[in-house]
Amino acid sequence: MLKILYFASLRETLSESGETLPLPADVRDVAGLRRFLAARGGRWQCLLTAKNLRCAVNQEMARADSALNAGDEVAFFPPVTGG
Amino acid sequence: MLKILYFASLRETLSESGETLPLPADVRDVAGLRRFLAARGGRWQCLLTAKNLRCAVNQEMARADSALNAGDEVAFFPPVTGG
Amino acid sequence: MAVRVQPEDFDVGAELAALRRENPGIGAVVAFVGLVRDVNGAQDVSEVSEMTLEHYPGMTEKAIEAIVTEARRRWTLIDALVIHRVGRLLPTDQIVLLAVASAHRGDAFAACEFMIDYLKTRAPFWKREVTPTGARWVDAREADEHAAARWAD
Amino acid sequence: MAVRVQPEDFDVGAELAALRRENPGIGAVVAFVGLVRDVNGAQDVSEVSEMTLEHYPGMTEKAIEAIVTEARRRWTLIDALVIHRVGRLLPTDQIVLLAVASAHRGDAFAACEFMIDYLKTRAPFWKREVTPTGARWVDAREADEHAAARWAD
Repeated sequence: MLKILYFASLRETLSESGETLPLPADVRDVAGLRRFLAARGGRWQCLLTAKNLRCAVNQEMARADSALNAGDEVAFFPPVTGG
Repeated sequence: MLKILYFASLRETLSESGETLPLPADVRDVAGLRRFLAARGGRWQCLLTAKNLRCAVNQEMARADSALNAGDEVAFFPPVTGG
Repeated sequence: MAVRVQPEDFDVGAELAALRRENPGIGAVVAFVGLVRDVNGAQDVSEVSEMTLEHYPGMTEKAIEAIVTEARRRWTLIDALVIHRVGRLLPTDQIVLLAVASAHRGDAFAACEFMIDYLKTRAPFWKREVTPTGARWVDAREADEHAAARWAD
Repeated sequence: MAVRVQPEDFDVGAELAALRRENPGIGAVVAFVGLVRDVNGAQDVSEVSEMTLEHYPGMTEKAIEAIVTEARRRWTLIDALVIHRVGRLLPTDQIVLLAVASAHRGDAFAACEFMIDYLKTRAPFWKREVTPTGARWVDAREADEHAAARWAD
């Protein structure tokens, strides 16, 4: 299973704070998961179109080619604005 | 008259915290006053020999060629070590 | 070294006293306090009446701890503290406290500025402001990216 | 803008709160606290048991005010505070507090570090330390001259 989290404006756009789903068979990395989620259509297309979307895997900043494995926690969010 | 002040290690070396004296006729600047005071001999020679001796005139940092006039407040001291 | 993420306010004087803990090797403490301004800096000059800070529990603490660890690798520090608030905040409220204790001031200044620059771009917090024209998520500032980039090895 | 030279200790939390005075334009406060270390940095590693800070009354305040004025000329500041103690001090005692409030943190960090670097080389204070081998005046540190020289126009 994959645990997926959405934060801030992305969470609002999707009306979802997160979900759990089986690792899709053809998803090997972060870019693959983004394509998989965007393929749901509608508001989910923002996973591909959102500018500067950031991703963390297991609470570490990740890149498009970061590998995904069953059991991972994946988070998508806009650029951070703390401090 | 000149008001002269001595601070920190210089005050201890001279055993004087300050003095008031008429502006000597041949003293026109800070360097001249240093020579005048050092000419007293003994411990006063440190006015010429002390390393990095600093001087302020009327509470502003001064240089060897800063002019002196009657009524000035002149201070001699080692490099500062506050903070 | 302490990292805290909390909705509660903090007492800067008490936190700095605890950081120093009467350690006679400490010659310098540098502290940064970030505060909520009533003016929106990113997009326009409309008044901000309140703000909500969202974060990613778990990752936030890990990210800040990594920033503190990196600061300790780069400079000679005796102790460091980061407190970051989350939840609802009003103008003049304290958002964040970073404090660094060291023997000499150069280390404390550099480490403190490094930590806030990195925190601004690497710790998962998001600000949502309420203004007279409605609520909106604050855009990331390019100036913050530039500030963080200064420290690249 | 306040400059105080005093034998009394100061309360950092209360001073920073007074500096901010609920001004909603302030986004950043940077503070530096200098403390008495028990180790002599200049000449050797003998223990310091106490210290006396002498100053030049009148000129000290003027010199610090000139430093604050110069900082306000160079950076966009909302307020600044300098408190420097004089007289007898013990290890872990607070010596000096510099605090700067501004809209953005870059100004506050730069101004605060500038002010302490200049104060260390331009304000007439002199430290006399008591160690097991006797009392002695602290030598000026070359590192402080270098730190101040960084800010030359």
